Amino acid sequence: MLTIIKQGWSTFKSIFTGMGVTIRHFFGPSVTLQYPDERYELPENSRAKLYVNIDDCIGCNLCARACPVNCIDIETVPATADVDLGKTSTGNPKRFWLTRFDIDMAKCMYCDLCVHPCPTDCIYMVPEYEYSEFDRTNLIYHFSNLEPEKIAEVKEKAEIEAAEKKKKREEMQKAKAEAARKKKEMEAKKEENEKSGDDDNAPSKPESDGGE
Amino acid sequence: MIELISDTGERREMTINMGPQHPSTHGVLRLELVLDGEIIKKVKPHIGYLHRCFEKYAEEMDDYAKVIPYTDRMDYVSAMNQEHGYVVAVERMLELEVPERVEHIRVIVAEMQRIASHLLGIGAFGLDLGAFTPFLYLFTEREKILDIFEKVSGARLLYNYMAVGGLMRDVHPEFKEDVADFVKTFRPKIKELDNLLSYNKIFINRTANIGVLPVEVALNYAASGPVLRGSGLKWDLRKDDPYSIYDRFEFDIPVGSGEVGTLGDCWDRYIVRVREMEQSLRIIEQALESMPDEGDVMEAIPKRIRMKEGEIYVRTESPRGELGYFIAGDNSASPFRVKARAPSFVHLSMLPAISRGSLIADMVAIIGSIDIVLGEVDR
Amino acid sequence: MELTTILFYLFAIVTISAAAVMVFSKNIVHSAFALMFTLIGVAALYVLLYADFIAATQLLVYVGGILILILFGVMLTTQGRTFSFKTSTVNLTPASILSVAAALLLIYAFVQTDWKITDSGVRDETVHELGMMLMGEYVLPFIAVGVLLLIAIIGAILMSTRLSANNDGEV
Amino acid sequence: MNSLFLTNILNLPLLVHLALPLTIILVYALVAIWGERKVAGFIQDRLGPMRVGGWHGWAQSIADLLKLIQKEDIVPTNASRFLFKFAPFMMFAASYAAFAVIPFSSGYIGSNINIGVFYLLAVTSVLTLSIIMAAWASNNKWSLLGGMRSAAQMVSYEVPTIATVLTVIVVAGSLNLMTVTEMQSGNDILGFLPNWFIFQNPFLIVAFVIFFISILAESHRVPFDLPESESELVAGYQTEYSGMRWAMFMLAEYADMLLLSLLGAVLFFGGWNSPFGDFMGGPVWGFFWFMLKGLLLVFVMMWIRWTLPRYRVDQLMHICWSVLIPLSFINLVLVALWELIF
Repeated sequence: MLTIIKQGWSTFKSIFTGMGVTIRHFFGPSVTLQYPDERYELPENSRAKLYVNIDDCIGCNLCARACPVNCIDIETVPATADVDLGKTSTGNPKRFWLTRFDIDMAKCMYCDLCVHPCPTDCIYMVPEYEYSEFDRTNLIYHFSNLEPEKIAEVKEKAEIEAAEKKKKREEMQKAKAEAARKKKEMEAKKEENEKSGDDDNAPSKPESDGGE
Repeated sequence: MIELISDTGERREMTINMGPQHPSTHGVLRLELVLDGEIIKKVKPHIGYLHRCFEKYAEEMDDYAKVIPYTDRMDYVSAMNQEHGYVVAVERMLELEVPERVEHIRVIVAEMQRIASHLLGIGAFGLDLGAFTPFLYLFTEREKILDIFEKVSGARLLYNYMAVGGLMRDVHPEFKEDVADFVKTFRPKIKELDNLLSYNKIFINRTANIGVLPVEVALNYAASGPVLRGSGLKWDLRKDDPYSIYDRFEFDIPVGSGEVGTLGDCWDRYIVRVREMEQSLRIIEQALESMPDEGDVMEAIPKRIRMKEGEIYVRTESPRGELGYFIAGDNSASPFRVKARAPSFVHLSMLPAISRGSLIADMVAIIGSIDIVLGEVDR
Repeated sequence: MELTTILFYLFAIVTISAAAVMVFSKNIVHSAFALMFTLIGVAALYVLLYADFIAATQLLVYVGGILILILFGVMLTTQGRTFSFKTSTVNLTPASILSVAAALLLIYAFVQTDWKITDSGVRDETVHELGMMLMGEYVLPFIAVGVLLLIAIIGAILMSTRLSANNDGEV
Repeated sequence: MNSLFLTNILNLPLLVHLALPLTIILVYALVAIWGERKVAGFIQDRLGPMRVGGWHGWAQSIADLLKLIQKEDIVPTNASRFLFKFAPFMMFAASYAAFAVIPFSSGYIGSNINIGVFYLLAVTSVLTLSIIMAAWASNNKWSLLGGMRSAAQMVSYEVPTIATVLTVIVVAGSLNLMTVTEMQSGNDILGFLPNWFIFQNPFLIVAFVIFFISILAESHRVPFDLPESESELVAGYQTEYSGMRWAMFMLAEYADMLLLSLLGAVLFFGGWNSPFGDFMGGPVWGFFWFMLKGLLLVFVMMWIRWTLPRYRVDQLMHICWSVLIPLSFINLVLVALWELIF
């Protein structure tokens, strides 16, 4: 009987202590933030969204390689020799047309690993978090600022150049093969050998064959 | 008693599915319960709903550093501790010297993460027993920790803050004041929690003498962390197998004492967590004191990790227990094998042993008291 | 027609049809719930007879107590198979003979009784009278019934505790 | 005083009788659900609903109601259709029927019958049945477990409730709630305290504590909310319900809470009597005081709900059978002795 009374008393006491705590909170201030009206100020270095300063990008592909989830998709086209893409704000020369720089924020795991390897500090996280979409494909951000026509143009140009290079290389190889054959067939003739040596030097100045 | 019931063979059993979408299974755990009335005769956990191939991913990554964000996702409520374990393992394998400042920051954030994790564990435990309000009070405190972490690392949950040999970025200038402020405001909250929940008679009735885990059973199941300490064994890897700079700090290891019930019951496991938070505060205070103000946190980060052939097993004390990483290197930039020994998985395995013969309501209390995180169980 | 009469027929229909459902339903739980409607209907009829105390008692004891226990028992015995509460008809011949005999007896009694119609609105203090009668005139049988029930309760407790004590002993 | 149930019901304007308590309950339910969320919010350092309707989201419950009305009415495939659909309405009917004998003010009572309290307790026992009905008809194991718990709980806690009500009846000597209230008029105790039963007899304070614990259990409130304990049984007997039928359950539950709180107010706190004697008296003020007392008890229930964890089912039974019931019977004897002596 005594234990029951004791038990009951301690139960009531603990319940009232608890109720005392809650009633103090009842009259205390609330910690709620009325979200769309007031917003929580994210710290400067918050990692909420990836951003690429495309003007500074040199297309080195280091970020894409650092990404553990492969959410960065970069396609570059080497700039032809007749254009100068200039330099980034950090002084690195740009050598590629960035025909595609896509980041799939639906895939991104916000790990920050792509930020550190960047030689020009052009990819970084920004504290912006309200970018939800109804369609998942809208979460793929296209950072490349080239017009489609421009992309087609530079691609064509690069292709032509590449084709020419290839042709050159093939020619060169043909010439080499020819030379080798000739060398084999006519070992005595030394002038031929000298000519093939000339051909070897040709690729070092690719522009010379441009206007055919 | 269980054998008796099944021997009679007269009572019919009811098989019931608890989870994966049950309100109190802490994620996507599915329990197959065989009930006699409300008494549990058999319980069978089914796991794998949250399996994300952590170990396989780790092998596929072409860099040791790329594994770190995945370790975050194992136990997502104590990401800092998961990272800590992994980077310590890789550093030991590389025999890398880590700057003082880095070690101090690591310890501070890891202990704060421990507090945050315990806050969630305790809060959810109370929630399982029907106490909604303590849960939100504790979450308010946890939010403060997350705010500090956000300032430090830029993220609130999955930080990817620690790097092999250093940290991904330096802490913000007011870091020390922020942490000191938190420590100061948090102490009275523990007292309030004691008043509201820990020593509440109903809470004690619900948790004392429930899910008793004797220390031998705990050892046989390889339990660790608060679960083992709740059974009365003083075993803390921060003291018994020190890593990082834990050997420099003064702190106690709280153990369960059977204060209100049997040794090793749910309440003991619970109170061990509460007292551990106090000890973590002590460690944080000491670390704040001795933390050097200057120093580059990134200076020791190797440009490229090239592991020699060999293997290592490093265990650290995560909020849930012994978190071990077994790493095998094979002379390349990517790990040959990463195996994580997750405490939650181990603790879940002893669920059938300690919950037999209890009621459904006790089952909920037991799951809450062993504080599993399904991300870590399934990996 | 007076409202009271309409109500009477309404409740009579409810009572009889619920009773029919109770008897003819194959599902025990359905029968039990039909029994509930029957009992509530009967309680309403008591009210119409100015026996409000008995009506409330009917609700409290039969609906709130006994019926719940019946349902409890039914559900506990076949837990987990919520749709196996089927009944089957047995002993069809003797049962029908008996029920016809009972019906005849009831009809005979109904016809033979000299029904008196009392003035409504006179008997209002049923509780008071009831209490006086129980505590005065019928105090002995009242106490005897009380003692009997007490013995029954003690016996039930004794039986159940011995069972559980055995269970505990073997653990 | 007219005492007959029938004549009372049939002779007065029927619509008024039917509509008045219903209006009170509906308005109360809307306010109480909003209030519960606000109380929960403030206790938990939150704000609760803030958007709908402007000031502190007062229209939240109305918006919820509109939403619930539009929701699909789902009946599980293997459910017992008729019982499944019928149960929520029966539950509400039972708690609504009990309001008939509550004296809302000195000028209004649904039905002034002699066996008021007894009728109330009898009718509320049907609640249990409707819960079992819902639980069984859902064909869900969680529901069934919840239903069984609820039945056991309500049947058990009816005993201490009735026993404590009986103690008041012993003091009052009448089962009629109007008479009970009228007996508590005036401010005579110690010169200033109102003549409420709780002040009249020290043992009635004990009775009130037991009564309050019992009605917490009867109306399924924390720490006795086992039938619907969401962390164990998902939602107990309501698991399979959706839309308006679920809303009926909520309505019935809140009505039940108010009913039992009002009963407590009548039995222990003087019903519609003003605490200041004749000051602020009269039928309209009486209604105000009465609702105030009832709502205060409801607030305490909410306060307790957002403070405490819940008991386990066997502890619940233990509290009832080995603590509350013996205590309430002993208390009954003590109260009777006190009344005999003084």
